[in-house]
Amino acid sequence: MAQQTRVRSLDDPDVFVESPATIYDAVPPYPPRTEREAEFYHLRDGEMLINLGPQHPSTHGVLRVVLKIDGERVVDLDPVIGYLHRGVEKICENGTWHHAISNCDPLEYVASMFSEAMPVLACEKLLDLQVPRRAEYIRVLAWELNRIASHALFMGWLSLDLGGLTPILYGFIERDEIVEMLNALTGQRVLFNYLRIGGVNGDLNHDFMSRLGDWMSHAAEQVENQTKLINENEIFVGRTRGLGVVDRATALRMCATGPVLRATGIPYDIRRAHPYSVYNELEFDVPTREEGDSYARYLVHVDEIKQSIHIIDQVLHQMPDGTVMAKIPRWIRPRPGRAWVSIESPRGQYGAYVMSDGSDHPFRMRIRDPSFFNLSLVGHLMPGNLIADTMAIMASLDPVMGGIDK
Amino acid sequence: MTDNALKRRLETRLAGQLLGPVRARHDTTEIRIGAANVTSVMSTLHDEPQLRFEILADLCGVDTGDAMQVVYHLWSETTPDWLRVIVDGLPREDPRVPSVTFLWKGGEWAEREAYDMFGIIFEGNRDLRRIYMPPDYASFPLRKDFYLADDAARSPGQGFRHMELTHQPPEALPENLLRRSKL
Amino acid sequence: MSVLARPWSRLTPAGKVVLPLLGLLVFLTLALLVGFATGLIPGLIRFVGDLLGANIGIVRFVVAASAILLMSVPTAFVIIYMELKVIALMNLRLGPNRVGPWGSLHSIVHGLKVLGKEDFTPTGVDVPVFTLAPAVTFLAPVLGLLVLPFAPGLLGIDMNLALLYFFAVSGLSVLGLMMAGWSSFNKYSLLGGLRAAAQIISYEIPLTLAVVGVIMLAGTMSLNQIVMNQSGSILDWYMFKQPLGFVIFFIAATAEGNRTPFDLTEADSELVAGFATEYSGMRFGFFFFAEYVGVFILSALTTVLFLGGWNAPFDIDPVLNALGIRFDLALDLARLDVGLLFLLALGPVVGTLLIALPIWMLRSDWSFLKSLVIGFILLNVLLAAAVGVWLALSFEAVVGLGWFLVKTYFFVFLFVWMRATLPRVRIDQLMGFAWKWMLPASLVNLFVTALAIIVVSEVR
Amino acid sequence: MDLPGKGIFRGMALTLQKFFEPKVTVQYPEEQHDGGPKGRGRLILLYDEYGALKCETCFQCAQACPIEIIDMGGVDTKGRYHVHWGPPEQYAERREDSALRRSGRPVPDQSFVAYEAIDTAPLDRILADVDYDPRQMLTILERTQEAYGYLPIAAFRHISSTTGAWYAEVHGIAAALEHLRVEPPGGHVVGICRCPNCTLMGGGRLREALEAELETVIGGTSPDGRVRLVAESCHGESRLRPHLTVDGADQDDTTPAGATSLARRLRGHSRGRAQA
Repeated sequence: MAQQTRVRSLDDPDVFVESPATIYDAVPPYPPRTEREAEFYHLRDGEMLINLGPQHPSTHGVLRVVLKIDGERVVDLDPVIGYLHRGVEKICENGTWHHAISNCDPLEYVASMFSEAMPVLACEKLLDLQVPRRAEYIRVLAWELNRIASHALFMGWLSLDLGGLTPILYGFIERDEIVEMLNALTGQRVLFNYLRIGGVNGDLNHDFMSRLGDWMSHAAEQVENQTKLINENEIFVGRTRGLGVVDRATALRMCATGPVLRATGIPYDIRRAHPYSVYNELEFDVPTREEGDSYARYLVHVDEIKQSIHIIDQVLHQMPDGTVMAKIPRWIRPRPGRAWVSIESPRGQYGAYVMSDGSDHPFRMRIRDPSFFNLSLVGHLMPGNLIADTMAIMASLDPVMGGIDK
Repeated sequence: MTDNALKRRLETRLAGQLLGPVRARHDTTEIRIGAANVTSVMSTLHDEPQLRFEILADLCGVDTGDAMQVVYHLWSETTPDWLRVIVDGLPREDPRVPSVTFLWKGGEWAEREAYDMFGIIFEGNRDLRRIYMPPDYASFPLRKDFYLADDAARSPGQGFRHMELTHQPPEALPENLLRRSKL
Repeated sequence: MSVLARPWSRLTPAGKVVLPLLGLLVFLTLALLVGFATGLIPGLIRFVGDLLGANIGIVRFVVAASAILLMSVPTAFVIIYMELKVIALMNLRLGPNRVGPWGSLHSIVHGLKVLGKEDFTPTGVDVPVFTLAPAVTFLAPVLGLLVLPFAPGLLGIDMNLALLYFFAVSGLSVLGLMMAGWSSFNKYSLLGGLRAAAQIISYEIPLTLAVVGVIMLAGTMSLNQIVMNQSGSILDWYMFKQPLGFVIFFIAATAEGNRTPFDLTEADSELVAGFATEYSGMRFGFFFFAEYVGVFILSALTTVLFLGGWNAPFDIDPVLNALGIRFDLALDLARLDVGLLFLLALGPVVGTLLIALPIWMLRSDWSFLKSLVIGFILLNVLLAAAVGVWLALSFEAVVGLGWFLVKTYFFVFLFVWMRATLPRVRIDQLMGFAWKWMLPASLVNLFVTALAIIVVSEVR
Repeated sequence: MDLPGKGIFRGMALTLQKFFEPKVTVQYPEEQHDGGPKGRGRLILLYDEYGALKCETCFQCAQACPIEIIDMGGVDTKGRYHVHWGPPEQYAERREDSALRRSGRPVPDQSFVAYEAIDTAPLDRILADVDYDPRQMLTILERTQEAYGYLPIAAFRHISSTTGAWYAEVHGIAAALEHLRVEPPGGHVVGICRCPNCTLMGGGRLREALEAELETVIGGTSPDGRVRLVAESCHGESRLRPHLTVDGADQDDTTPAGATSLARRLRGHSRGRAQA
């Protein structure tokens, strides 16, 4: 059992050293590098480490969490990310502005209409470009549809991680309808690649509109079904109410955004806090809850779906005529400068900080992913809870590893 | 479009700590400070009742080719503008900045990311280790003197493919390939 | 050798099968003739018959045990198929639909697949314990089947202490789960095993206490006797005399069988697969079978204790008498004498033709052979149905078994339905529910039952 | 204050209701998913009406591809060099080869042969009649053959690009069915029957002789294009000799020697002349 491992020395990459750690331990085979790591890997009596992931049914992608547990109770934890890291910021620096759109697409693979918007909006801001109003409305339509698709999946995932089999499938039925609709609009089901610098790729078509009309006629009913199935279920409520409570100050201190922040009562929604596109012409509420627990986060998602349906209704009534692409140069070279754009994705604030040096490549493209900041909350929410609750908390934060690992 | 009142407030309140004039473009107000003033400026921005920048929207590192920067984006309900704080002029050899984790604990991971990608040391961060790259990785990928994967072995940190060290072309030196910002 | 090998290799594949069989037939015929001629075979039969008759208890036990062991696997197959299909239908999916009609042979394919998988033993496990655990887990519910009364007269052993035996044996399953959890050398398995211990032991108490009410009413622990006590009208079922006990028993049985919402031991979203994480191949299959046989026996026990076992909910004879329908189907085939031979020889042919001809005439584009095949299949179906009806009307046990299975599978369906709908509870909620609610409730039930018995007897 | 367990029972009622509702599963291999009007699932190269590739191998798409998924090869505009974009160890050419092989055509260099252009008006009429439905491929091909006398390669291209059926599929159907021909019809049609009856009466030897003399196989045309050998059916008429027709007329002399001289006659001794 005491098979020792040989690891590369941290000081000299050519030297291999025998590590006291065995292959069965979660303890890293090198001395601790920071204060926090030393504290975490120092085990007291009765504590043990357990690897949750990277291949675990409910870690939402390849996330590894090292749990320090005492019996069933989680004492401390250390999330390890980076398994999906592909260096998208560096890739964007080496491609043109158009390349960045499809490179940013798979960041948030559950709702990629938002992540692909980042380079588009940033470049438009650098170019001081006026996007046609019809294009703006189509964008809002696509965003809100995608938000519903993402939220439908969230509701399913949360109950799947709590052991319920059925809601995830109902969620997927709902999502599939929307995804098919967007497929008719954009030509892809998951990574849409639809937004363009200066507009969108293609106007609304008949197929999309007929599917949308079909869906709108029973969208509210689908939400109602989900509500019936799980919202008041005593087991579900018992599992999530009072679990993973965040208060306002902590949420602000932890840079949480999106439904996580709104579940604590702070109505911070970029669509209202800092309106972009045509959101200031549309009427909708920012749903909030006061409790800040997993159940509140769930209910915020449910309410947001209703608000999104309301927004889509307005967009369809107010859709102006016109073109869907602005006139843009074939070869985009923005003036040197910096821009910060930010939109409200289903998980919170998606942001991009871009720098241009006047060439056709971005000089620096920084993507601010909401899941990245939201996920760092787990270190504060989990200690003291049971192992079973780690799933409920993690699912209620709704992380998407593609965006976290970039 | 930009918020002039905010500009005036910042100028009066932070006078002496700014490296240049308060600038504004689009919907963003921008200030530049030195590394020494980060703690006091950030505390002021966070705590001052007229400012109350409670939300740290983003924290990232930048390599301009000449110097390192750390860029913060803040949001407050007192102004319609975003506030961008640039910590400018960090030396490329040994960039060090005070951490803002005492105000925003959630900045911890963002600081780890900036350390991982640029090698910027955030003093006061308790957990400053690599976050994306493996722990025995030796270079900083987003620096401008780091090349693409094929060139990784030629990076100053010697990359991750030891065998490729033998095929190093003599002209591929970092200073020859450095792309510098024209900002 | 080539003298034999060459003709053999020239045979067609069918010939290679038929020829040895033909040889075997000839040999057996000769052997039987010789045996009967010398009186050897009748003597052997008489001897074996005497031997078995002298040890009828042992024979009964062996037959019952093997029958139950053989029965457990098809039962598990049926319930696995039911679980797949019912959950799929509730999820708006189609579920298994490729193998067999409506995918009904799917679980058999599952079983074969499990048999064909590599039996993997990871490094670091405690090999003897690791190997034994699935067998222990599987045998615990199977042994419980031994005392279940399926129908009047159809039960393994009519034990005086059947209930006690039942709880003792099914309590063994926790041992198997703990063995699996501990020996797997995996922290998830260990947690799963410990959860299993805590959960099953906690729920044994309300489970047993809920049954004590029934025992007090019935005055016996023999399951057969308990069922007989419930014969009569539907109101004699203990479900109506012990409603609280029934609910407690059902909830505790859910936990005892590790079913959703109490399937914490193998909680797939938390502990990957709990105690079964490190198992593969047939060993994993044993855990699987154990779970589904467990579901069956818990449903069956619920039926026996509270729903009157094999008793029909209503008596059909008075209705039939009132309608003037009388069945007298006591067939005496021996009376037909030589006619029986003709019936056996010609019956199938004539029956097939009788069914096939109208089909052929109606669907003239079909070949006659096709009509014949369909006619033969239909004839078999009709005959089977006729035999079934005859059995049901002639033997009380068949009707009883039918009612028993209907009730049992209703509970199986309920278990599956709950699995399709409900999320899982947390371990502390589970334990809290057991000790804070179930235990007091079952004690109250016990107290009220005892009081009622005394009051009723005093009043009388 | 709700009753305890109310939420659970509502959920159970919902699942029981769904138990009886129609299902949403799409049974994939039987029910194909429609990609939609803008589907970007599969990259295809476009052909013009002359059957030539519209791709000029300029590599602009491969250079612009942000995720560098396109690797491509081809011949330069002068037709001299093979050019290639993408990692050298990948098998762009081999992939193209196998596509050709699957389409039933000989592999080397045939892909660069320019096909005869055709007047697509009759073909367009046929396609419009069947509403560009690729499932009616057999009808399309048969009527095309009626219109043109044979199936030109350019017609395959046109059918493939308008109906959306794969080129290999169209070509494969045409190649698999014996009554469809891709070559222009020859001068004479020699038909022999292959039923057991005729074969017993010496049809096999007859066929061997004809194939040897015409230098082709059943379904093909002789190299000079004058005689086409096809399979015919004797329709079960019982004769004491194999069934052999020339241009529809029944022949009496069905010995192999007679068939050889018949074939020579039909080809006008072109083989002998070519040798001389």
